[in-house]
Amino acid sequence: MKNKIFILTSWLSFFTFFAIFFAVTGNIIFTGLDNFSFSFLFNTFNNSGRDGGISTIIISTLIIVAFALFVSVIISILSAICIDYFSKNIRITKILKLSIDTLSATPSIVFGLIGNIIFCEFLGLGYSLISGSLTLALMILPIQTRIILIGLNSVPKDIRLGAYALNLKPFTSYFRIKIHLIKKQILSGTFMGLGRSLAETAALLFTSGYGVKMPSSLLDSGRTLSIHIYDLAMNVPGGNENAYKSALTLILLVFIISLITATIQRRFNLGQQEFVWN
Amino acid sequence: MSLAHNKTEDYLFKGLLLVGLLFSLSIFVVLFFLIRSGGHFFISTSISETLFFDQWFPSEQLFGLAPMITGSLLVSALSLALAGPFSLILAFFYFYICPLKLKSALNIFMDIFLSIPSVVFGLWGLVVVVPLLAPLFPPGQGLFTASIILAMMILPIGFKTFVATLQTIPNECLLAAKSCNLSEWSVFKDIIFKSYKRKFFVGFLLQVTRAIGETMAVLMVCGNIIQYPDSLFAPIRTLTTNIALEMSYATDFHRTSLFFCGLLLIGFIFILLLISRTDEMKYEK
Amino acid sequence: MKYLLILALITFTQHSYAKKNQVLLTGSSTVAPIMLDIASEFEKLNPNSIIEVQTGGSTRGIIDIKRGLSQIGMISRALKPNENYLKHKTIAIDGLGVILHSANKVTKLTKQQIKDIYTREITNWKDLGWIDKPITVVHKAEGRSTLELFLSYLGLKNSQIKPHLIIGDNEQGIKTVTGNPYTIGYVSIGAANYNIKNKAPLKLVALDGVKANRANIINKSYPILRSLNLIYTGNLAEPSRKLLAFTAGPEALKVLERHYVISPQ
Amino acid sequence: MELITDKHIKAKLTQMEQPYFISVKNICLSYNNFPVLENISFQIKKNEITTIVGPSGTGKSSLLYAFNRMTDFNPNVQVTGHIYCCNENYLTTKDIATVRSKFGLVFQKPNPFPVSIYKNLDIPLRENSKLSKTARKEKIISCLMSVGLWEEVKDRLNQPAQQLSGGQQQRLCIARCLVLDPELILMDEPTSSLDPISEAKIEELMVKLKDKVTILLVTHKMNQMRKVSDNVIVFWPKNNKTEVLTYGTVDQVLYKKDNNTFVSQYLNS
Repeated sequence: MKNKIFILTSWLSFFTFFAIFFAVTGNIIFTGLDNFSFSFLFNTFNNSGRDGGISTIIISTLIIVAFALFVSVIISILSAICIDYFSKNIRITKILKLSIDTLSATPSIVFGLIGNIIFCEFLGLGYSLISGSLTLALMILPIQTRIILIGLNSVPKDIRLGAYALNLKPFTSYFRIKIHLIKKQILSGTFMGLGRSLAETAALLFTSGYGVKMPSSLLDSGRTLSIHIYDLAMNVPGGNENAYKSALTLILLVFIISLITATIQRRFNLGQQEFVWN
Repeated sequence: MSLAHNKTEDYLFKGLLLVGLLFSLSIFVVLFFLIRSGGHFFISTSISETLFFDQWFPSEQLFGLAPMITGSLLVSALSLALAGPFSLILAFFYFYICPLKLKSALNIFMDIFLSIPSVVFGLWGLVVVVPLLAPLFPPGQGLFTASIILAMMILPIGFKTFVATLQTIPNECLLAAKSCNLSEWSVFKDIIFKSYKRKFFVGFLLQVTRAIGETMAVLMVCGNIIQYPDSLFAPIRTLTTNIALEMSYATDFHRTSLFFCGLLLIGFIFILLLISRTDEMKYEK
Repeated sequence: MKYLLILALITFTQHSYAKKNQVLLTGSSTVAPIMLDIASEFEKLNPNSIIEVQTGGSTRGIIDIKRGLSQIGMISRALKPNENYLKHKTIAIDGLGVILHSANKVTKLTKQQIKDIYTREITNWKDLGWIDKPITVVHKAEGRSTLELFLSYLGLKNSQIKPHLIIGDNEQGIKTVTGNPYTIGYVSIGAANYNIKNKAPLKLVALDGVKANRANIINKSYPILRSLNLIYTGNLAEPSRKLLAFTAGPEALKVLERHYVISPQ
Repeated sequence: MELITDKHIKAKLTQMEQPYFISVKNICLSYNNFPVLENISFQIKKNEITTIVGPSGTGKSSLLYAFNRMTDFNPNVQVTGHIYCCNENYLTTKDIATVRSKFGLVFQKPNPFPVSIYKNLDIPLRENSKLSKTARKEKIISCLMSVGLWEEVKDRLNQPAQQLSGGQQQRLCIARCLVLDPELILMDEPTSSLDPISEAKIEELMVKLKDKVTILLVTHKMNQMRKVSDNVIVFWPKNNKTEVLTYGTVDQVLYKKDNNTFVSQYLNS
């Protein structure tokens, strides 16, 4: 009998999630779709965003997010390996894990301040795509490290012992053996990083700035989709309509990317296996 | 393998390890810069005066943070209470009960939910939820609305981490459970929850820290009043919304006090981690 | 370590940072959208100049000018006495309007009534001639120029005001008021007029009998006015001076029109 | 369309082959419609150890999983046919609970639950039977004794099962099946991942359990088959489909005259 209630509640949670999901995205899709023309995606920005297009903004978003992911994937793998490598020494792991967790918990507004100070002023990059993406990389680094660490810890004991038995150098044991085992975690970590960076507003406001022109280099200021939505919704009177349209484009963007990753997962069967009995 | 090849790999690994180490300690770089800009706030005002004082009027040199600290704590605690168990059950449903076709759909929708900007959540809250709640519980914006919106935002993070933890369960163990004809409830309660309790802690931890750190969405629906909330629906202000609201207009001393808020937030989370760290360490020994 | 990092970053960014004809403006988020449009008009006329506009608030505008990070600063208030070493040029004038929900029957408020509402002497709409419902007072966050203007108009200190809700930017205020019919708030008249034109359930209230429309702002009879200023230090490079002159030009007037603010002439 | 309905077959079966406990009739198993087994039929006697031998890839384990209805979770496996036990076709009945409690399954790799030793047995018992706490405790102790684990674990019952050795873990899994008092235990190469000493213990345990429960074993180890089993079923691939070459008691099959060379070589290896 308890089992029936449990199954019922889990199905219930499934449907409530979809209810919430369609409440929020439905609102965006519904208001965003009326007289949504594809020219909106391609022509450029004018009249402070009220009736122009968002082509330059989409491009600077993709540049910032791609660069941030690129940087953070490499560094998160390295720091996950570093934590795993020192797992024998309890004290070091404790400090490292503590610092990673605190970094992952730092609020995005504080990252905005810090990014502004470190990248814009201290390193002299000013309001630019690169300082925005580096701040983003710093933000999504801990989440990815954490998930890759879960992967590394779940490497079966016998593979770990096998590597020691063969007296493999740490480089080979990590970069030639274990890395293949954690491909799934790397992918899901990257995807969470992607999701988080596309959704980020507070941090980028103070670092990648407000620029609307087509960025000619990484040192130009560029505005991401979420900042554009923030500015239109909160700052520009009458910007509501375009804010919803940009939110709709953002959701379409993410939908396409998640479809691509789903197919990648299925093709390289990185996805978690079902209970295949043999 | 030639010896030379071996040597370069060692140095390469040491170098990469150093990079990994540096970046996992990057929190200290963040702290250094925060203290550099927010540090001397301490020298001029005593700690007790700021932490336990409830008047915040920077133009009149009053910097009481106590109501905001309670605001931050209450919002994140309430949103965790709402989203934590919900995402755990949803993750288990996705992992064990959900038919195959629905699984990829749920995953894709969760990814989309994860990447909706917090502004959109705030906007949706402000335009849809607040007018609904306003007649029932004036003024509509407050602790409760902020917790609902926050709970929705931290749901996918919990879901993803719990699924990642569940995926580390060896496949044979679940096959064995099925072959002994265990019901889903006993699999969840006896096998997964009992033995993986510590591991789920990471998911809850990520959720609550994200809730503490959220700014934009909370800014729009929490009413931003500096007070101890007297009811579940009273407006409150959290530390992060305080920074966001006043950062762009803060002059020098006010600005350092906002940096101090940032420091306080990190200190908060540090203590939270220390408490959780002690029992996680016990588990690992 | 620092130089190593910059070297690594610069290698694949061929763009040199300090361009000669680049003008950087930073400052108030209310002035930024207007300057963005004026900048794009300016760039259409002289293509080889590049104008960068960043927000961050009036204070950031002043800090960047002092530190020489930006060429021109944007502030949405008059200069304070201790800032008189900076030169300023008023590009627009914008009033501050008290807004109510359109369903609200109250049409005009005296200064004393607003003062009592904001200090919670009056707490119910029936005292102002409407139905018996509690008033929800919407107030702005500390440090905003609209807040300072409003306080100076009412002659109150911020600690005396007891609001129900505090908001950041104008649009958030407008959405809060349109969301709850029993609220009262204040935003810039330009923002309010734009939303009213787009059929938002909003209305502007006459202050002491003076209606909040263009005529009263032009003849300065409207009680709460504020000037949107561009501030700069003495020595200005050639493109910045051209941009400053351009802000008074005909194209700039059309932009001000679109933003529902009034040009200073 | 099946002309002979289930009822006919069942009636014919019951009066003819009473001693046969389980009769398997023309099982067809295909792995995402690539046929592996083609109408396999054989009988299993009660309280005896029947072993299925044959080269790998002939679908022995797949059949074993089909018994315990584990194939339901794998959409790309299709199983048709009849497995008759006490006049009920266990392959298609809706009541999976009785099928699973009647047919216990022991996997190749020991897989105890990641909980304490006592809990490993207590959880399935509490789930499938209405016994009280004390009754369950007695049953668990009796099962642990019957698998010969009781002396070794009686003072550390609450410690996690992972700390047991490979052999002990496998015996715990067998005890876990026994606790539901099944009628048939399916063993899929139970000793392939164990050291020789625990393998011998497991084989000895199988013989001991014969009087309580029937065992269907799949193995590659021929000496294990000779030592333990009563009758043998040989699966042999014929033009990429598997068919039952011979089945009968061990001595019948081993010393049959007309075995072709490969089969006898394989059996006597």
